[in-house]
Amino acid sequence: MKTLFILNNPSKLTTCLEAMAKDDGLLLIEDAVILTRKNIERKEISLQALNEDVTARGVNHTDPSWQLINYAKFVELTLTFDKSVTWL
Amino acid sequence: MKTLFILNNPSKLTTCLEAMAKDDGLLLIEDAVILTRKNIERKEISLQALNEDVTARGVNHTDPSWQLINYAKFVELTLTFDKSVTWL
Amino acid sequence: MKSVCFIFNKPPYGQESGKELLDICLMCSAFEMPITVIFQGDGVLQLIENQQPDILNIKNYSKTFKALKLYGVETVLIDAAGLEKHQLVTENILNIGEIANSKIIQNVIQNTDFSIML
Amino acid sequence: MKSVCFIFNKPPYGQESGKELLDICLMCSAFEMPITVIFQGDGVLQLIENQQPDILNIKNYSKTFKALKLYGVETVLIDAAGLEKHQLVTENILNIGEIANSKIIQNVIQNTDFSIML
Amino acid sequence: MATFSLLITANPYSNQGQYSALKFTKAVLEAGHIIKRIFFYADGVLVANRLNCPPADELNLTKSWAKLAIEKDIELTVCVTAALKRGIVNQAEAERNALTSESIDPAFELSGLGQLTEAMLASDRLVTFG
Amino acid sequence: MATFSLLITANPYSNQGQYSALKFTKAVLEAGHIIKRIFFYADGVLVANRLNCPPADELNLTKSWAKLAIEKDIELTVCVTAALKRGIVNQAEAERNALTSESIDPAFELSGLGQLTEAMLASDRLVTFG
Repeated sequence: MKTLFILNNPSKLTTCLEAMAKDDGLLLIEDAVILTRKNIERKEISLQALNEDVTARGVNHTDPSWQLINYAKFVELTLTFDKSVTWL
Repeated sequence: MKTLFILNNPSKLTTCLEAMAKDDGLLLIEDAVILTRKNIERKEISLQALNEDVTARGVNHTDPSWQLINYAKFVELTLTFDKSVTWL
Repeated sequence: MKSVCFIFNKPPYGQESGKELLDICLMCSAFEMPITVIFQGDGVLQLIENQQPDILNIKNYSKTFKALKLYGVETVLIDAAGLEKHQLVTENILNIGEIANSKIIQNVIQNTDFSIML
Repeated sequence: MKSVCFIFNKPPYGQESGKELLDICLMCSAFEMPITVIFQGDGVLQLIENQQPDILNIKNYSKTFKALKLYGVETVLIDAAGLEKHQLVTENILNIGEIANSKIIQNVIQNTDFSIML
Repeated sequence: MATFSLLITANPYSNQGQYSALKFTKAVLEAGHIIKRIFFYADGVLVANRLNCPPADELNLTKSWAKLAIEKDIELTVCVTAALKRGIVNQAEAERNALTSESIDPAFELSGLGQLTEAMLASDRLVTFG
Repeated sequence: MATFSLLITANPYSNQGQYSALKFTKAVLEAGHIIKRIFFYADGVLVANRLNCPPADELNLTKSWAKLAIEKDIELTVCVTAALKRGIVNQAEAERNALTSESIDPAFELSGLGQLTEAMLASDRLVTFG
């Protein structure tokens, strides 16, 4: 079963990536949107970030190579994947 | 003026060390006592850890090369140094 | 019945989350859900043998981990990398599970219906 | 009069601590203490120009940083390493202080009577 | 159409998690899905304190949840053990513990941790906000 | 002999900081030093809620602070802005905000953030527990 990992704390990125298998997805929300693509070495992982959190912080300048999504898409993602785990 | 840095969160070690000057001291309390000497590269910094927090967690096995102190010594240290900053 | 895994990834006592997660785990066991418990990263420190949080006036809940089998928890995995990071060997920790590498842990997370961490 | 420095080291909005630290800073300025403000590490993100936390229903307090001079705060230091880490250049951030390396920041922390961070 | 439950542990005063959870809940309902239960645990229970008075220019999370719950008929369940420790009590708990007054907002209900497990078993998805 | 003040921002329900601060305060007094003021701010103010009912086998931090304050005549000052937001109110604030009841433990006193600055200026050391 594919898992959607939801990350809100940038300092937990490393242990989160360790727990992720090949087909899993990573969604960055809240403070985790300050991460940049170069922080994430595993290129095979699908990556998204919550648009509202990016805009609120004005961190769009880093031109993240992951996809920006809204809350409607966030809900959809939790159903596209078989389950979610919020990595705290 | 020499500063005593008090650290309670192991994930903040790196930024704490960046802020420390040569004569400053580092006191590990609470969860920060799980750090080991090899985490701390700057050998010139004086290092202490709060004995009660080490014993509570049973992490004495790592034989830390820093000095273990009690609360009476903790109070003394805040006076030996010119001031303290709790690095949160 | 839906299965659930609990991931402990924080050291004890600095935060309350270990105890709070354990309480959810025990409740799910009362509902007879198939349960896996994982100690990952700094979470392996939850299992150190001679904890004495009473000197901090904090309750020692680590004893409850020993009772996980009695509560019907079949699988307990302990992260090998976490042990190594903290210079721990099996003699230092509660003998309640199997040492596992990250591939095995990933596999368990992928194969349960719910995963909870706090 | 005793001097104090305030160290902002967390990004805004995920936690309330930036706003809470700013409130202490303004209070110390009302007492006319000599104040230095430091934005270190992830704290430089507090200064990004076009923040819009209102879309999260959270108040935008970053505007108050622009008023620090008016409150009598003479020195504002912005960590060069923090800017680099987040791929920020001076055009991306509020023009309220000087870029400083870690030696300068260490020096300021050492030379104030109190240092506060939250 | 899917059934969701939420586990909210985020501190309403210090973290963004409750704001995110509110937006997520609204998006779930707008997409036509069902919310089985919202379970508040750990510091998340603090939002149920009816004495909370945020400044006028900040969102009142307690009232926001209450409004949503009433309009959309959603169960807001608060873990009684976590709540009691944090001074969030209803009339019965106040009397049992010899406290001077209740403090829970009437839109929230105190109950046991079993309500979380029960919600998991009755839902397609559990999403945590911490 | 030195004069100390403490700034406590640690969440009493979820972090160890308040336990550490209690032990530190006792050690300061045992060494013959003076505590000018203990200032509770941010989530630290939550400890002043007199409705807090921790389980019988856990330390009651609210009562521990209250006991120490009474025995040693220590000022426990709670930031009013941080407290109001978190549902910690005295009789005057409860009336001003149309709340049903007060909730602050009588050993703690609500006051402004200026009390922290004033304490810093009157102390040799400020030690933060977060």
